[in-house]
Amino acid sequence: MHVISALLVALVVVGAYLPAVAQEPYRLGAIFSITGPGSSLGIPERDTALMIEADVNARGGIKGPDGRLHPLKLVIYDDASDETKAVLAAKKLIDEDKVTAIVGTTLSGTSLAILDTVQRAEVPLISCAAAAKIVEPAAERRWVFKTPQSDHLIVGVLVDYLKAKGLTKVGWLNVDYAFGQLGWIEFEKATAAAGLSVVANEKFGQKDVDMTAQLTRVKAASPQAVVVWSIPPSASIATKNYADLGLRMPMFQSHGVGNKKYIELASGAAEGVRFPAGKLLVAEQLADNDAQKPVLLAYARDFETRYGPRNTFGGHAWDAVQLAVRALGKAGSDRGGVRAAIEGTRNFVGISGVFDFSPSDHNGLDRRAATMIQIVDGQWKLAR
Amino acid sequence: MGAPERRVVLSAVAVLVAGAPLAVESRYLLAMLVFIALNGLPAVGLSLVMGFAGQVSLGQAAFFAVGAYVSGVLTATHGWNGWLALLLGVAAAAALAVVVGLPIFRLSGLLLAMATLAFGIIVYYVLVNWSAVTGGPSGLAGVPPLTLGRFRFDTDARMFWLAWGSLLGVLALTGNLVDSRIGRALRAVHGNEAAAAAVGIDTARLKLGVFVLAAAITALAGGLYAHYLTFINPSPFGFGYSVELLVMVVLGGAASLWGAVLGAATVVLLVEALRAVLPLLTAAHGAAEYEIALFGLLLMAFMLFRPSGLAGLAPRAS
Amino acid sequence: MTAPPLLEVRQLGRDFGGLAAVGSVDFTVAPGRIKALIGPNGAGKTTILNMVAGALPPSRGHIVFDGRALPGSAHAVASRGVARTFQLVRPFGDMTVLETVLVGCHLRGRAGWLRSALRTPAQRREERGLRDRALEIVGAVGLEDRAGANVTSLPYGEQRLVEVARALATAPRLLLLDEPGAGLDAAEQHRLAALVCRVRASGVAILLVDHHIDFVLDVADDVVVLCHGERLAEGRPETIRRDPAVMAAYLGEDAA
Amino acid sequence: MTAEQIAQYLISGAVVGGIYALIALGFVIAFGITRIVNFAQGEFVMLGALAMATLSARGVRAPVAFACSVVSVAAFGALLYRGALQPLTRAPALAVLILTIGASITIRGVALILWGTDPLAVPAFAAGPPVLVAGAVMVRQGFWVLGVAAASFVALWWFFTRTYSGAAVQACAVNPLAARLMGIRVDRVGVLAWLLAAGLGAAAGAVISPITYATYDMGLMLGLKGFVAAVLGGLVSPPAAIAGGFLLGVVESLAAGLVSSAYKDAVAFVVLVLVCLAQVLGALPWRVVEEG
Repeated sequence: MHVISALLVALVVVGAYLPAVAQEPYRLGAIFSITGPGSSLGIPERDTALMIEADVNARGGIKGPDGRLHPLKLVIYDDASDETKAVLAAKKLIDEDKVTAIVGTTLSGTSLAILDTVQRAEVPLISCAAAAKIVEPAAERRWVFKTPQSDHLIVGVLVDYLKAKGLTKVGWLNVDYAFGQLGWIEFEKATAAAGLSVVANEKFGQKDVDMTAQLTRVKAASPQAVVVWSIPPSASIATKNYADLGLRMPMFQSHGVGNKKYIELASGAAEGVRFPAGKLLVAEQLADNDAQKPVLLAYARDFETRYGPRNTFGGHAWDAVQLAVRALGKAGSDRGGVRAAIEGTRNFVGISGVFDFSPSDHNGLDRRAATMIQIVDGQWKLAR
Repeated sequence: MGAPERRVVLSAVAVLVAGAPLAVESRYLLAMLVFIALNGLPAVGLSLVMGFAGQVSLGQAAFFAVGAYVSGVLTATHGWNGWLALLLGVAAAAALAVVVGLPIFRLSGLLLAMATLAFGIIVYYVLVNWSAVTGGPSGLAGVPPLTLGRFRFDTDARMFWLAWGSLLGVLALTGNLVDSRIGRALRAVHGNEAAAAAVGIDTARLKLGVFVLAAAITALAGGLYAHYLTFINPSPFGFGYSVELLVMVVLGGAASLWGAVLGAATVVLLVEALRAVLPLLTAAHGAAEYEIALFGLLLMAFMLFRPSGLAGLAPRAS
Repeated sequence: MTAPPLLEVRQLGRDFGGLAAVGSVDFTVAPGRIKALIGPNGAGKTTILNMVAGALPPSRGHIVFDGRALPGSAHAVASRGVARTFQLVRPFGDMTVLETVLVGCHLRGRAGWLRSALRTPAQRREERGLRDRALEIVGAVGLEDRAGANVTSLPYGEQRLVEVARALATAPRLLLLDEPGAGLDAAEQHRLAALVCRVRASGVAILLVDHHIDFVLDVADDVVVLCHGERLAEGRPETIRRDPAVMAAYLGEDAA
Repeated sequence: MTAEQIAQYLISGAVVGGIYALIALGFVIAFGITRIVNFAQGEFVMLGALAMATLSARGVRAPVAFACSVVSVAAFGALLYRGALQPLTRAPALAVLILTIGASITIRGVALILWGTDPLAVPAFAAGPPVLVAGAVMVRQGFWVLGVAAASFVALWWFFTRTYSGAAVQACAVNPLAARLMGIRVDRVGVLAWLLAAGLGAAAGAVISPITYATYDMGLMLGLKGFVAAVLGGLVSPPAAIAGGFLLGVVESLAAGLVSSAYKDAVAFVVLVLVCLAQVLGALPWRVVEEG
């Protein structure tokens, strides 16, 4: 065999068998998109997971069903927002690192790609991606859960708000990425049910530099409000074009803009924009009797002291890792037991909302999980 | 290496392939080997186009997508028999290659490369926007595994046999082709097109033939990928994958079938080796940050210092 | 002994941007005879040969081969039984002498992509047949001990012989030789002349284009002399050798 | 379909078209002289934008930051040609094409390591609200884009027609061998050509970055669009490449506005295939020059 190929094979073998650590700790796998298009979501998720691992181990680890403390060993892989790499990472976690459960992935595409692998290997997966298809139909998703609010739930909060404000003629734009397309499917259903009419429906590319053409067509349909379903940077470009074109009607965005990057890139154009999202961004303004407030404030404080401005995607990872830690506490390193423990979780107060899992609902959230937020002077405020 | 040596190597590898899944239980290593085969197939196809027809195709990923989506849609949405869908996917890619190849293959060099690039990107946009059929950007789930009676190709070991079986079959067939009258004619066309025409070889038809054959082989890999992953979406089939295939062929050495497989293995192993080794060297968990730069440097280095690629190290590659 | 002509060329002409490289030329070539086209450089000899070989579309005139017009593409002309060599040797890159001649036998084979890929028994038999035929031709041109050598590593004279062998491999009825003598020393020219005569004896019609007077005149059966794209004279080699007009055109005034 | 809408599509199309024109001009100059289609031309645009973002983040004023970005990336382009591409002048064109693909990936990879994946905001050259032009809205930065484009075209026209080295460069484009015989150092002219090509790319990147932000992977698509514009212009004549750039920008914008925005990006590639087909059928009034 040639020298180069022999060297490469050796490299892999070494790499694969490195982490032969003592069996004692509870092993939790994690797959996030630290690079590639999903990195603005994946990096805060990874940071949150590392934060929880440090806190848990600082307290001596997880008290298992055997009463003894087990350190938490978190094995994190980057899927680079790529389906093939996600599948390889999942199989490596299951077979090489022998993890009890897996947290992640960041994007819907990669989560759907590893469904078959985790279900067949019977390893519980708590996804941080939003697509409803990840946990539906429940009968075929025994081993799969997800923490982000499903699109129909988020869209429901938005449509209720639009209806309450009497904004019945609405224009719509979405990025031609999975996130945008799924938003449109739910929005079309919710507006039909609520009696709102969608007078314009436009698409734009994830890397588009200019959306004036699409926005001009939306302006021509003279809607009372415009909804843009995307993530930065395209969401910010659309927001700037919107202001440049002098469109006066109120602009609404998706929960995809739940981070400071969106506001910074829109350079002032984001003023007054409203969007549905988890309560994390407005934790301080919540009513004191809101069960989530203390949890939100604690997480926001921990995250912002170590990494920077809070972000809803980090929140999804917080819920997922905490759910896994609780389940490990109940069932130890038995994969079936951990699955049952997660599915049995009731009234778990998390960042994305209050979770009530059941065999037929592996998302466990309801409309209370999201609220309308408005950007005022570059800050997030509860929308009136 | 000449024909007899190739047949010996082929049968030796076949024995290895038969035994491997029994020796290796780790699904991760098996999955990596399956992906090597699924990348090896299009790499062999592209190696034929580059090595024999002497043309660069920057749109090979499109044929991979055609294979994957025809198989995926027919089985997941319409419940067809997997093998029939696989066959139809290969036929569809071949037909598309004829329709696209006929005008394009009268171009040469730069413009041909750019025309295949444009074709690849157009197919990508169709996958993203034709959501009624392809499921659009959020993709298509629930592609059933292939079955032979009660035997289901649903584990990594069984997929390993199917993927490597297909690769070895294609290597045997293309190996025979390379050593035959057609193979000689192809090498003649690549060597000196005017002289080839003067001995009665229809050079345009032959070059098109190689393009169509490469498309068919690539679509076969696409179909197997769909059944293996059980979920397909457009993002892995963009322009980036066409370039990755190009890197595999250049690394392996164009016009060398085994070189192409070696190139595919190197690329897949390099990514995983980077993932395993890199976190130890730097704090960054993101191995992929270094992967893009590494591939670029590899491609430049091989083009500058070793144009005949890794296989060039072997005795005169057939 | 005038056998019916195999190749008929009538009012053949070709312009390159206004300049008539070949004005209007008529000639015929009969089986088993060598027709030579001679003339100073730029007389249009190679242009005529390329037009007959289908490599260059004529501006006017007709080329009739075995009673039917020749098609416009090189490979179609070759498959009608017209083979050619090139003025400058054109090897197939890194191929051996045997492989090059084997490619010459391409038209003799029937195995297509499928049968070649499956290596069917019929295909294997055909391959053995082609290989034997190629070895036979390599022997005929006297290169049997060079069969395994890479063509580009051979001395120029032998590369010329490989070109002729490759053309003969297509079993042509008409052989077009484009300045075969160019760049050969006396011994190599003599060896080539003997080969060409043997090919003529086998009944193949030969159109020989060259500007080496002595090489042509002692091999050709009839000669057409071209000058500035027009026919200057035609006849037996002996009469042409003494024709003052030819001498003037060729060797300048004082030679007459 | 009101007049304002058409005007809006034309205006935004012209602004993006100006960017494509600058990039296309870079392609034509590099190809014209060194017969290399530079697949990494788009990466020069990205480097220009990222350099602009980094410098303006450090408080450097826009004009100074712009000049530094253009000069540094231009030097990098010349270095890339001198180091990696010139040794390969006799290699087949496809080997050189693959080498430029390798260069493009390497530059993008290194940019990812240095600048990370997040888009970087760049302040506009001149503050102030957008301006109404014939009923359509134009961002102030749009004027800068057209201004920089026009200035570059005039400067290059003056250089090629009014200076000795400009004539030398043109001579190399027409017939490198003859130029060499006249004592013109053809290889030095090649380096100059790539300096200009990289500079033009960087200028496009720097001036568009306030509109599109700067990210490590913005170069590919912009580079491909620039190439399509250059091919529209026949890959040889600079004025035709500029026209090709504006034409492509407007066609894209109109297609997105009038037909469907979903296929906005695909338009450029359909145009490229059509140009290639026309080339095959000989229907092109001008031949797209093949490699040397």
